[in-house]
Amino acid sequence: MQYVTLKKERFDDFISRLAQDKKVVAPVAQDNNAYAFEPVTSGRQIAKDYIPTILPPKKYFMPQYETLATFNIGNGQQMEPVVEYERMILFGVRTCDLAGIQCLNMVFSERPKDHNYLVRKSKIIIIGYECNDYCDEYASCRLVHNHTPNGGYDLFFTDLGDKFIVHINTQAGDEIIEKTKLFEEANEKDLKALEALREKKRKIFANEVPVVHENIPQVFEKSYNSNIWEDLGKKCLSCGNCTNVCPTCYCFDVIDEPNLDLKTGKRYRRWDSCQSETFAKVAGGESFREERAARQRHRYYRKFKYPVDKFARLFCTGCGRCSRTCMAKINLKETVTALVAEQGLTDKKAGKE
Amino acid sequence: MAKPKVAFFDFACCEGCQLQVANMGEMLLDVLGAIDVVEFREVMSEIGPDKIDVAIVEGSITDHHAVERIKKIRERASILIAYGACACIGGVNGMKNNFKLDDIRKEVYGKDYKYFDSVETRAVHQVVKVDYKVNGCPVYIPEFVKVLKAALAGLPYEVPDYSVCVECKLNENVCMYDRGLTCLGPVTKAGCNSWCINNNNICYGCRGMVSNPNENGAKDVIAKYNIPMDLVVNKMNMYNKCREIDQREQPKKKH
Amino acid sequence: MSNPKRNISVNVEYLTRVEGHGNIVVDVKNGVMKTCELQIVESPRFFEGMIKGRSIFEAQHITCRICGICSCGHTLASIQAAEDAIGFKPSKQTTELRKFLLHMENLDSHLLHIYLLVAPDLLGVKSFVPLIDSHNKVVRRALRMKKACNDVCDIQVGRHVHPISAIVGGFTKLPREKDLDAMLNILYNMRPDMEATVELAATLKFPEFERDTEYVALVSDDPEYPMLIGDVGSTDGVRKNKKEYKSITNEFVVPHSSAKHTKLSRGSYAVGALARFNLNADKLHPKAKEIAKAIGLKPKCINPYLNTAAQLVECVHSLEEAIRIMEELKQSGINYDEEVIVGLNEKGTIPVKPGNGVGAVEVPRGILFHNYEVDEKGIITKANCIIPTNQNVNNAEQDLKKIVPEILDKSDEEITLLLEMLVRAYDPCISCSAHFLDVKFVNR
Amino acid sequence: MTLKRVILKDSEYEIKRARILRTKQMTETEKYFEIQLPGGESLDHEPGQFVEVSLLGIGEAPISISSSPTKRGSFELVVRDVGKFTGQGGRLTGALHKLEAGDEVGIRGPFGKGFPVRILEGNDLLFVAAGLGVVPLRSLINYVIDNRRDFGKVTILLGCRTPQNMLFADEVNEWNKRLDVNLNCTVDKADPEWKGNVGLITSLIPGVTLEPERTFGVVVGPPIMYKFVIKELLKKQIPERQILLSLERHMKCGLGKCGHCQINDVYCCQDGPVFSYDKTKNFPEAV
Ligand SMILES: Cc1cc2nc3c(=O)[nH]c(=O)nc-3n(C[C@H](O)[C@H](O)[C@H](O)COP(=O)(O)OP(=O)(O)OC[C@H]3O[C@@H](n4cnc5c(N)ncnc54)[C@H](O)[C@@H]3O)c2cc1C
Ligand code: SF4
Ligand code: SF4
Ligand code: SF4
Repeated sequence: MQYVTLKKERFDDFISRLAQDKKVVAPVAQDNNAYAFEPVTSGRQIAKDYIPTILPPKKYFMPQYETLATFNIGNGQQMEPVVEYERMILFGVRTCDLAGIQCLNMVFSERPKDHNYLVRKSKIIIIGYECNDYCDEYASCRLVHNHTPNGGYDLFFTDLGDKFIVHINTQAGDEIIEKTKLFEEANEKDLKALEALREKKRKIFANEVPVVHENIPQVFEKSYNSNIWEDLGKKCLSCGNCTNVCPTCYCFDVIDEPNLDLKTGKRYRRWDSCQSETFAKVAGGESFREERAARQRHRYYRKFKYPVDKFARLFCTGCGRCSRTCMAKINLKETVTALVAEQGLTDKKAGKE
Repeated sequence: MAKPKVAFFDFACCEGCQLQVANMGEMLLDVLGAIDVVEFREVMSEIGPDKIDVAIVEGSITDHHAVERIKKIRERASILIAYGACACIGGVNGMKNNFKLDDIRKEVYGKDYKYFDSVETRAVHQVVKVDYKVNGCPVYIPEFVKVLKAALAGLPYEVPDYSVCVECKLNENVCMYDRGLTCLGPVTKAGCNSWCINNNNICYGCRGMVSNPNENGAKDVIAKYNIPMDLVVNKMNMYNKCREIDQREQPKKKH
Repeated sequence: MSNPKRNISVNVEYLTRVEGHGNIVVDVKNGVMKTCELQIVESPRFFEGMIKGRSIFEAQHITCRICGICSCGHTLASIQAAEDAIGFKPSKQTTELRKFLLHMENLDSHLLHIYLLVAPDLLGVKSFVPLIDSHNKVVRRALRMKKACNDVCDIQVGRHVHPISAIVGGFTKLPREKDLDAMLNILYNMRPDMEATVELAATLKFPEFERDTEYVALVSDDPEYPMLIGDVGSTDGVRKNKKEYKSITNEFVVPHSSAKHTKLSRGSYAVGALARFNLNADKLHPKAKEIAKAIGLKPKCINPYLNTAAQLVECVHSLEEAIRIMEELKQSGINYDEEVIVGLNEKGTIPVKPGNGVGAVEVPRGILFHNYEVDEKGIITKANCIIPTNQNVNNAEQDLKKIVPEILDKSDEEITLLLEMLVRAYDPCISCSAHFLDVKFVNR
Repeated sequence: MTLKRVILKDSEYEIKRARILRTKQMTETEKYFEIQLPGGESLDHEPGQFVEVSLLGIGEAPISISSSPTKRGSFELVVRDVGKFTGQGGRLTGALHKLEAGDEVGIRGPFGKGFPVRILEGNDLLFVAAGLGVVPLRSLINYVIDNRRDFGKVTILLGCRTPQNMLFADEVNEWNKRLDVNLNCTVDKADPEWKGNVGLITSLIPGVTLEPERTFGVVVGPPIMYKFVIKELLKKQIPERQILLSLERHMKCGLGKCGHCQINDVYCCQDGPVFSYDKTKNFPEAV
């Protein structure tokens, strides 16, 4: 365990030094209390208090549009698989989003491996950032145990008031510390302060849905035919916002785009959404999730049930984005609360120490 | 291989979509390298041959003469591309269908109204068969190029059947609903890269509605945000009024 | 005249290289002109009817769809009428940005007209397509300049065809620092191309023909070449407030065609670049004045073919003025608090009241009027739009009537071409002409 | 600081340039292709697996391998032109139909879990195929015929819309002639020359005599058919575990990532397309 500290007044300097030789992206304020990861060159551009960004950092790990291969059919079916990447430092990743990246890592390193993802990931340095308090009422990170860091970063920043305490997790992280020369060793007091902060967080964060964490899979095992899905189906507009903003949604479509010469071109993938009607439609015209209700259920099951069976991990990070973005006000916390109640598994004390 | 003969035709419209072609800049020369433009009244004096490979048709069908003319064009062309909202979905011309024909003629032309021929506004596919559509008011040039390539390669092109919200989210716009405004993005076909919302306006639905919009859900949403329904209906009808003709006539048609 | 007893019949159906559909019908029997008409066959689109019952905040979105070529102009005329009706005063910043937009559109439209529509005539080809091979550099320059205007509009209002962010009250999106730089950069880079354009245009020969007529354009007392704000003035000495637009246009129906014509002090009047030049030449940017002098254009010029030359002068003016406005805005800094929220005024940020408003804006083809009557909810109860091409048709027809007897000695092809060129010189935008239709056509 | 694009050596998206050796228009909407990998390399597939067929600039689609692995040096596909068949779409399949011998296609794969031939050995087999279902099933049927000794009783039930729609009619005739194969066909709509059955494929099942505990029912066909055929097989007491299905789903990557082919928690492209009914009955989205 290695900790260093950075005085707040040096923060600006820190970011500009990083930006000197690498692209740095960090949350930048948009209007209406919305934030987005954007390239920055100084610390001043970075939002101070930010709720999860509109799109999660997955946009750097698996871009919305990503070239998989270029081709030239002038002389037969000739293709060249490619990977597009960018070296960058991702600053200010919240714990929920760190978990999201970890989920994607699992999916894409499972065989057959997705080398496009793995190459891109290897070029990105991740600097995490702790939430000292809830971002807003949509978050459910305590429920899924993501309110505190569980790895997945090179460096991790925690705000201690007048300074940051920084956990160095990797060699790459250490190199940044060495190179920027702005950090000091953390002392006993700093570590105590960090401990006190975490203690305080234990009081602030409590299961946002009154259910014991371990019981979540059980809730979903029994809820497949619940009427709650019908209710969601009536509301849902199938706009796809919930899947696009989700840090662990990774479905995609593969499309060929020839150039005007109709000989050369590229094959690329773009984010797709299980909420779209055509997503599961086959050539004969059948769609296997024709009802909006079935599509919404599928989305929830892909967060709370299927990945648990496959990866032993919940794929909801508790970031709250899907609820925040839904114009029909489909709310994840409310849905899960209702499912839990339906199964009689409500436990008001769950997650409250 | 001879370059395909392409002709542009226009019906009731603002011709802005044709202008979009000129707005391509030097990329236009690449496009012109792939096709042979044989007729384009707005910028050319030439009249094309009897048989053409691709007809690009702009505008909606709003009078008897136009009905005849579009039928002739269809006969001349192997491939017909409906170009722009007016041609694809009736567009703003469809608003005319909100009124009784005689009333609106009187409103604009007074006592002489009888001289002014007019029929219910129709999208091109509501009169003749359409092979490709380039939606939008105006068309989005990258999509036009895509459709042109598909037409030249003889491949089908499907207008995205997912909502504008998808692209809007990818652009990380702050959602208009978060600002308390109605936006037709959720029920409108994507493909414009959420053009209007990127510029802080709302989506007006110029690309036509997705094939199966959740209309009741949309109404609920609007009610939630306390937005007067008549304003929203007006907005829906701004481009999409001719959709009623599809709904009316679809059961009759085979396909 | 060598052949005074000639019969000619010119029937140019589908006048090409103009926006919209028009026909020229000329019938001369034994040297006597029987018919000489400019017919507009655009099918009526009923815009004024369609926007009845709609919110004043939607009007500009709909009426800009009257014409894709001058859709920024329609947007601004519509906004002006709407703001006039509800008594809203735009801020100085908004006004400057609107002027900037008008300049960009003026530039864009004139360039399109000069390069793609007029130049082929003067170079003796049927369209710009053959020029791609014979004058590749010129075509590339034209497309590059057109694209540059377009790119600036993209940055400022989202797009040139049907601008997105210009609405009643101001703009939904104001250019950021980097946007200002980007726009200025594009404009600076346009200067060399503009010089080349002027050089090229100076070599073009326009037909010689004159007819004295009345020219109408915005006028003002300040030193600025009026495009957005002013009274309506004429070379015959008329000056009226825009609210009196009906007594300026005096729309009337003529027996031989039901297309509504306009007149002011005499039989017809003209609007457009040449009209603006004739009334306000002394207010042009010095660089534009220089060009006018170099090509020998002086007010009052009464050769309608030279409307194209006046457009060229205006191109220089608009480019330089656009640069000036942008530089000033960059210097003073943009006040982002002025960004307005859209929606059908759902947030009620702009108070409405009943009223009657007029917008009068100089668009590329001349003065454009929008007039709305709105009720207490801001809903339009009556609308009227009078488009420049409307106002020019009568004048163009008078020109045709004068020129035909003067050119009877020429071949049919030459006559047809000269007549087409004459109409094209007005840069008619017939799709705008909400008030026109060839009646004979209907009864056929 | 900008996006770098480099060649990716171990990409799963790389295609092999394969050559079409032979084509045959089988029906108006189905075309047969015999395909060879570069240098005659073996595809090395299991019956029931599929390949991703590419035409660059047009797209990629999963197509079942119709030939048995016992056929060496080349493999066979049958492609239905979706555009012609349904009146919409058919980007890739339409383009494939335009190809002839000598043309190239891109191939990835084989993918998926095919029929568990090892487990089938020693058992009786009841094949049920409707429509295009005979295409993937043929890979197994021919495998079984080529290794006939290793299997018990073999019964084949085939169904199609009209006699003209019958795929591999010659081959079906050959199967029919064999003493060690029982074959029965039915059509939805007969013509005067048709001597076989008329009606749904389900109507053939009651007439089959079988020993359920040692019979595997192998079913492939259009989605709507499964429910009814399975019911009949269950009536015959065939254990759920011994009913095998091959499911078709929208599919893009073939790598278990893109999500399109997901049926509840399984990926059809990696965990399937062949499943046993005791598994799929727990997937409400399966049939
Ligand atoms: C495991 C498997 C094996 C198959 N085997 C065969 C075969 O042997 N022969 C054969 O002719 N067809 C087979 N198919 C179906 C074939 O993949 C589709 O017909 C093909 O993808 C349609 O592509 P397209 O470009 O022609 O149509 P498109 O123009 O892409 O689309 C037409 C319609 O097909 C749907 N669709 C798109 N992709 C797929 C897909 N991968 N699978 C199903 N529907 C899709 C679309 O939603 C659309 O509704 C198989 C499919 C699977 C999953
Ligand atoms: S399901 Fe919703 S709350 Fe959970 S990770 Fe995805 S977007 Fe966040
Ligand atoms: S602003 Fe409109 S298009 Fe964008 S996400 Fe919201 S509803 Fe959808
Ligand atoms: S955002 Fe909506 S109105 Fe704007 S271009 Fe796209 S579809 Fe049309």
